[in-house]
Amino acid sequence: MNAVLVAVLVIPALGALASVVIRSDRAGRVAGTVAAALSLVAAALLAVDRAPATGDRLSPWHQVDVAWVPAVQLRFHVGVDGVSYPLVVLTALLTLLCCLYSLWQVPGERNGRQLVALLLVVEVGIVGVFLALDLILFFVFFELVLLPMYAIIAGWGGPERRAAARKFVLYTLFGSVILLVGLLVVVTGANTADLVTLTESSTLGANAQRIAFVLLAVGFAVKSPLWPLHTWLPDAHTEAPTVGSVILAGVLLKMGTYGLLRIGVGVAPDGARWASPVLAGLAVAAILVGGLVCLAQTELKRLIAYSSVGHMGFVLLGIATLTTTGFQAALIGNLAHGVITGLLFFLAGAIKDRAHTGDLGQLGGLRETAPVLAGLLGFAAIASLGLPGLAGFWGEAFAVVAAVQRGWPVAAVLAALGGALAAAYFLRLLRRATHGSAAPAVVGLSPLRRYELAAWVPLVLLAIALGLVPALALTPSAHPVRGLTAVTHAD
Amino acid sequence: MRIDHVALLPGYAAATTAVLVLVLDLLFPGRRGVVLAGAAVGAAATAALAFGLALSGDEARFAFCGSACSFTVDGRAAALMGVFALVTLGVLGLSATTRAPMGEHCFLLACSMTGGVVLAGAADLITLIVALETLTLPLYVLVGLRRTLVSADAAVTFLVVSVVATAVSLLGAGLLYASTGAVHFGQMNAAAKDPSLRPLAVVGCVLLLGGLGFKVAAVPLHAWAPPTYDGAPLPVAAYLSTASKLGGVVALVYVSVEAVPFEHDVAVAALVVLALLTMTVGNLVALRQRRMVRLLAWSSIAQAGYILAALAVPDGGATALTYAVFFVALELAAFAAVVALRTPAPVEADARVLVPAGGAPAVPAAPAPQVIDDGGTLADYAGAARGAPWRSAALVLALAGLAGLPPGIAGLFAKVAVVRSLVDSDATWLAVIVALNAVVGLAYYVRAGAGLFAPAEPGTPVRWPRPHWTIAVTTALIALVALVIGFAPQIVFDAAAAR
Amino acid sequence: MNVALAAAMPLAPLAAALVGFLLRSRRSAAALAITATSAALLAAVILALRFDKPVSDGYRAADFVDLTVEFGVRVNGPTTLMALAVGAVALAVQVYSVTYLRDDDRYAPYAAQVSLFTAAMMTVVVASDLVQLLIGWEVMGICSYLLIGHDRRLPEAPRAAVKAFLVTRVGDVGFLLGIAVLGYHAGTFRIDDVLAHDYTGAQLTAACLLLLAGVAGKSAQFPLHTWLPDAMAGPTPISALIHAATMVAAGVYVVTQLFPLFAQAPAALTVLAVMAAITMLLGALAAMAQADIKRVLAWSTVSQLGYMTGALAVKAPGTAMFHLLTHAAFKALLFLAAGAVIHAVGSNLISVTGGLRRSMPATFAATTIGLAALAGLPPFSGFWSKEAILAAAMDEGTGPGWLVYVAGAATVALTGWYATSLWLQVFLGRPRSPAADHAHEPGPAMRYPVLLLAVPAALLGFAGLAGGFVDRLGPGAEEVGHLSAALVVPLGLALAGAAVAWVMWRRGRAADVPARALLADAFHLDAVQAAVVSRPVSALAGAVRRADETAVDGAVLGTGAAALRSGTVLAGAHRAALPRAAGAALGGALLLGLAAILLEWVR
Amino acid sequence: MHPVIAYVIAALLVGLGVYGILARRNAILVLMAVELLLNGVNLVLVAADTTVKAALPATGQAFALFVIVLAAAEIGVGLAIVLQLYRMRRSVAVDEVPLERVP
Repeated sequence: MNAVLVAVLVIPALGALASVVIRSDRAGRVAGTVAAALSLVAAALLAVDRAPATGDRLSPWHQVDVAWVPAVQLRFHVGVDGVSYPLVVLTALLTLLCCLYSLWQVPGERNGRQLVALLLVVEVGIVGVFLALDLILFFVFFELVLLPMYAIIAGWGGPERRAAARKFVLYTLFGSVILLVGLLVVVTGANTADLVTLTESSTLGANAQRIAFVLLAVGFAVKSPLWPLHTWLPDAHTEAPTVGSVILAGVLLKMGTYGLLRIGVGVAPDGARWASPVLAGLAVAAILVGGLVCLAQTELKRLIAYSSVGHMGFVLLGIATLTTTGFQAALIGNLAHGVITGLLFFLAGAIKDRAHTGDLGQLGGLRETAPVLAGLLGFAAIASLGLPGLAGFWGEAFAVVAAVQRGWPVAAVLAALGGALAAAYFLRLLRRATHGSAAPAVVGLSPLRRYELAAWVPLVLLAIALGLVPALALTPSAHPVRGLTAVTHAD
Repeated sequence: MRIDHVALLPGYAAATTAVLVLVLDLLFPGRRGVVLAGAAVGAAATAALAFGLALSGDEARFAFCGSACSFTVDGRAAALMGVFALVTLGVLGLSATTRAPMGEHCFLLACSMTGGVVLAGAADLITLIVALETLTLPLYVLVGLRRTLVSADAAVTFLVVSVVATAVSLLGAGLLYASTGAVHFGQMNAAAKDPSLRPLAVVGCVLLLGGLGFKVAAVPLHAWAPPTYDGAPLPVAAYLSTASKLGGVVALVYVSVEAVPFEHDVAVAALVVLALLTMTVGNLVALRQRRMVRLLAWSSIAQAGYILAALAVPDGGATALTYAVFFVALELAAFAAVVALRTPAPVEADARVLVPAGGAPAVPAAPAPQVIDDGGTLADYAGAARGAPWRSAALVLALAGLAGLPPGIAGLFAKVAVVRSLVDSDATWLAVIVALNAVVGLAYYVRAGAGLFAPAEPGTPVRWPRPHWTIAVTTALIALVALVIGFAPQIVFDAAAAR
Repeated sequence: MNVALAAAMPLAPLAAALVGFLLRSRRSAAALAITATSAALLAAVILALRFDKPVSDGYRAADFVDLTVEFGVRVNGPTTLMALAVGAVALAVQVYSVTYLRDDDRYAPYAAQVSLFTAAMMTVVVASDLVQLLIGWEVMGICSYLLIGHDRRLPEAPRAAVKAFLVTRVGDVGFLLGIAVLGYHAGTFRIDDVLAHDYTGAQLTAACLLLLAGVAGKSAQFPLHTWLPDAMAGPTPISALIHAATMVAAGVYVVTQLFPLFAQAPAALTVLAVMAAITMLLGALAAMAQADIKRVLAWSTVSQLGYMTGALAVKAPGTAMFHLLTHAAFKALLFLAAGAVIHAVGSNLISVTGGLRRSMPATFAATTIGLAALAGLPPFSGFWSKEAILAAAMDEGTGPGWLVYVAGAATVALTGWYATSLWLQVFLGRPRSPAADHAHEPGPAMRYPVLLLAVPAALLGFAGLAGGFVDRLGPGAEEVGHLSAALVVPLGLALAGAAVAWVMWRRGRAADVPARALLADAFHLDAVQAAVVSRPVSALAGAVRRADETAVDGAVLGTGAAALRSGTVLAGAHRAALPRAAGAALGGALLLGLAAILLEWVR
Repeated sequence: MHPVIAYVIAALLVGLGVYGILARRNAILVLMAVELLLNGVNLVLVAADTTVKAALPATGQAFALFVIVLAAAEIGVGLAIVLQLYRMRRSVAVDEVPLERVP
């Protein structure tokens, strides 16, 4: 199985190489898409014949551990467990869908195979982040994503793409250099970079843990993003091409929350416990600010972007509670947000491509001219506002429950009100965009194409499946999560 | 007087190369190719000898030993000699189309290489400074070889600032000797007893470091670098920003770590100040640069800042050298790509397709390209990504590496190493500043990189003229090296730590 | 077996809904919807017949390590009755809608949404876990949102839909928090375990009050009742199904299911009593002044829901259940009949009707029964349940009890008034418009459901005499079926109200009640809500957006700009001649030396 | 002769050199000033041999010899380059040499 573990990383890389080397644009795209499909298969295969849980805290199902650069204590140590597995699969899935989508549609008819190649490189980076069990390796993958994503936005984005891409890359680099310092504080303090060792027994002093956690938290907060470090997100989303937005919101943000849970909490538990109230406060602020801004927002993609800020707020609140309920809620919230917001951005892209405007004032009456599109948009919005029975519910509701559990009633109430806000702005969005009589911008829209549905349907099904069978995501992560809280409550 | 000639072999080879070039130039007047080939062979031989030395046995070799030795070749020194030779080889490879007379060009490069090789083995102040001057002197001429105003200006600027700096460092060396009575690194340490002379030693130490700071273009001794790089022929600029800078780093490491550890706290203070000034000023000014070479120049100033920061922590020498080697590889790759993009092959005004204002490319017979061998402005690179994808890829790789991001993983590891050594010695605040400077740095690296992908303005060729084959090959090799040491950085780490 | 039946009740319509969203042809959509709903009803009937003892079963659906959520079924007496009512009304509505939406190209999704709603309501009915219940609870809300917004001809429909969902959602915030409190302390969300767990008084009071917020939202209790009248923008059958018979009753039903908790939280019950009293009076008063048939019925629903919550407030959940059932029957009947009338005259306004007695005899008969039941006249069903509630309130006797009793009695009079007035204006006298002249009975698919519903509306009250039925209602049903002398008071009041209405109608002044504008606008509570909640929130939203764009993002952009500016300045310093370079080098080095000396001396 | 004298003279030479470098506009004179500075250094080195207990006798003098050689080489090359500058500019005023290049 360890071969598969490596394959998950290697296949997309090879695919990217192929799609660049191949001369013909068409063939290049196809090659890339095939690679994406293969890597999805490989990722799915990771679940079979798991190693029995050895350590009580972090025990990977499979792992590969090879020395790479002893001088900086970097080992090529990758492994998968219940926390990372769903995210890996989600990443592979979204990449495949985006590649499929790019087979037929590339913004501005620019070079398509390069776009596919970049998507695959991004996949390598993100999957690597989820698989890495070595802090330095984690950082290497974390950085790997940066420039390709910049290129995707700057190369295939909207009119303001250059500025947006610039802001994205500089802001997130700021986050990751702070993260680097934090990681190295841990590594030099504990004299090992191995995540398993660090999680099993954290030899860091309390003070070092606090410094480390603050640095790590800032680094991850930029990526997540956590208010008030979020302002790169709306611009990036508004300008990014559809597939870029999907990957960005779908999985790229998850690197932040995953890292905070896996490394921040796992390696510096005392620091986490010390800082958790502040984190929770910011998370609640993010929920409320995101909701309120959305309520006053008039641009479709910007609105969805800010809604991501709110949703990530719920995830971070879950993490901040340091309870198993909170962690589980955060994990499933991650997945749900990836699926639903990915779908939302697909739909928003389809609408903007057709109506040539994302301004809610000019959209309207969509359900008269494009009932299916409107229906899907309605579904996605309803799922995103956390309707019980759909994926979004579990993460948000149980983040609130976890807050009650932790004894933060105020945070719980505010977060729950934030949930109501989500309903308010999404219904406002639907009312503006779909109800009423057809606005001129949405008259005579080209009908949905088959590849679009092919890209969307899996996400719809996933949103329903996660909603009705949350165990899909919660059961595998139950054991490692118990381990993490064992760390945070070891005193 | 013990002399181990094996230790001196690389030096001999380098010097012989210089002589060989002279002879070849004499025997085959006007045969640029032959001379170039001869020089390349010589440099390659030097490199081979140096690395052979590095791999042969662990114990160091000594030469010119009385009570102490003036020339020491341990693994690290040998590796550094090899690096000097390799860099020279690369620059030679890029010089195929230079407009300077080839004989002089190669001869001077060989001389400079000799200086570098000797510097790597220097074990006392005299050898160190003499070697450093041998490394620098030929460069004045190299910069000025072209008969143009800019290069004359550049040469004078370089010369004046350089001699001033040399004078300062010599003053420092003199004061050090006057206070310690020793010039051998080992002995200065032991001899530093007399407390009454301590202030003198301190000043000497600081002045010496300051003078050496000139070589790495540390602020405030940096102002010569941008005009000099920009005025010099591209290969020479490449050499200045790699070999010459590496020489400075080596000298700084030897002095601050080997020679005057007894003044280390003072050295640290001086180096921290220099580092902060250098990285910040370099990055901020680089933000405003429009010309490619000037941008690279300022960026290399900023990079020097990181190196100085690494030097500022105890036993940061190895880290500094590691970073310097990674930097040299990436910087050389960047310059190679620029050379490959900017200097067209001598003739072949081949069917150059022009980008029409709109519609499909037409094929008019464009005028032969006027010979250009400077970096030009960033705008001149618009359309390179489509016109010369591979060369652009090399440049992007190098820039990414200099910014410390994948795919230039070498740069990433360099940054990690520096930040790590800073954090390790509880200079976390300095680490944070370095990190933030890296963010500023990315801003202009990204701008330079994005310039390649900007649409070419109508009227320029769609397919860029192909470079001279040696330049193409050299660029490919250098880029390959820059990529490979990214995946096997341990080699460099080991070499820098080997004693 | 019972478990399977109970599970089938939500699952059948759910499947129908999921498939139905993909269907296009109205014929297949109708067939699917009706089949599924009938299956659910059949299951409910069999379950009601087979039911012997409460059962509960489920599987672990979500594992939050120290908290788990299970999906399952939980069957007891009230469950079976509620399921019956839901199934019956849902089926009636599905059948009725086939004709009512004859010329609507979006019938297929409509039918699917109704099926989904049925599934959700059934989930609430049989849920064995609070979270599972919450799922059904909110899915109902979204369905009502979709269905209210269904009609594209009404400009106010989307607004009403959003309002309905948002108001209930605000209530659900409390509901969620209440569930969180209960589940966290009990360590599980299983209803049986939650009921078994013993909480401290504070925990209970907090939890119950929070739950009440959700109940108030769903069951349109003051102050969260404002959405219900607007919800009449939806198609009439929807009004019948959701906004009269079932969804609005869900709140009451949930409280009956969790009553053991409320019983130990007197504070919550007092609040409930006050809420109930205000609600029933408010609803009745508003109903008196409406000019629109459906709005009259809507406000009457609000008022009747007040009775149910009142019954809960006086610790008589069984009685509340009883009224819930009778009300479901006669209110569904009334709405469907009203739909027939509207269908016939093509308008909701009372003023264009009149004298429909002859042209629509069946509808007339049905409506008569329904209104009589609503007004609480014997022997119709409403009479029995309402009497039981008032009796229970009187027995309770304490402050809340009397409050409920007085308010209830007053409401009886008002109800008598507006029920009679509506009946007279619509069906008696002479037609007041050409449309009313040419009115005629609707098709069978719309007529039979009405007539079938008329049966329980008329006779369900006598079920209260059957012991088995009363036991099914669950605890707190002592008063059901026992008539005492006290009943003369409400009866008299009802008749008095009716008489006044008749007199006014004879004088031709049926419409002008005192302070008509105030009542018609329900004491301007909508405006209050807008002023207190909506406008401040949107103002805040605007402010936050500006702040986020200027302050937070401004800081970021400012940093970048500052870096550039300093770069410009520094670059300017280098725009000079060679000597500056040399001088800088020399000066810099020497300054360093001086600094070093000073450093030495200070040491 | 007391070594202090030598040191004082050396200091004066260095000071003169520094002044010249900072004040002179003519490239040749700047180079001369550097020469002065270097000679000051030489004086320091030679004098040091008499004052400090050297680990290796007469190291300072050897060093001085090297410095002289270096100075000679620098001057040689320097003059050539200044000549080149003169060819291009018809002037050897260093403050006409810009650091910033107007593209």
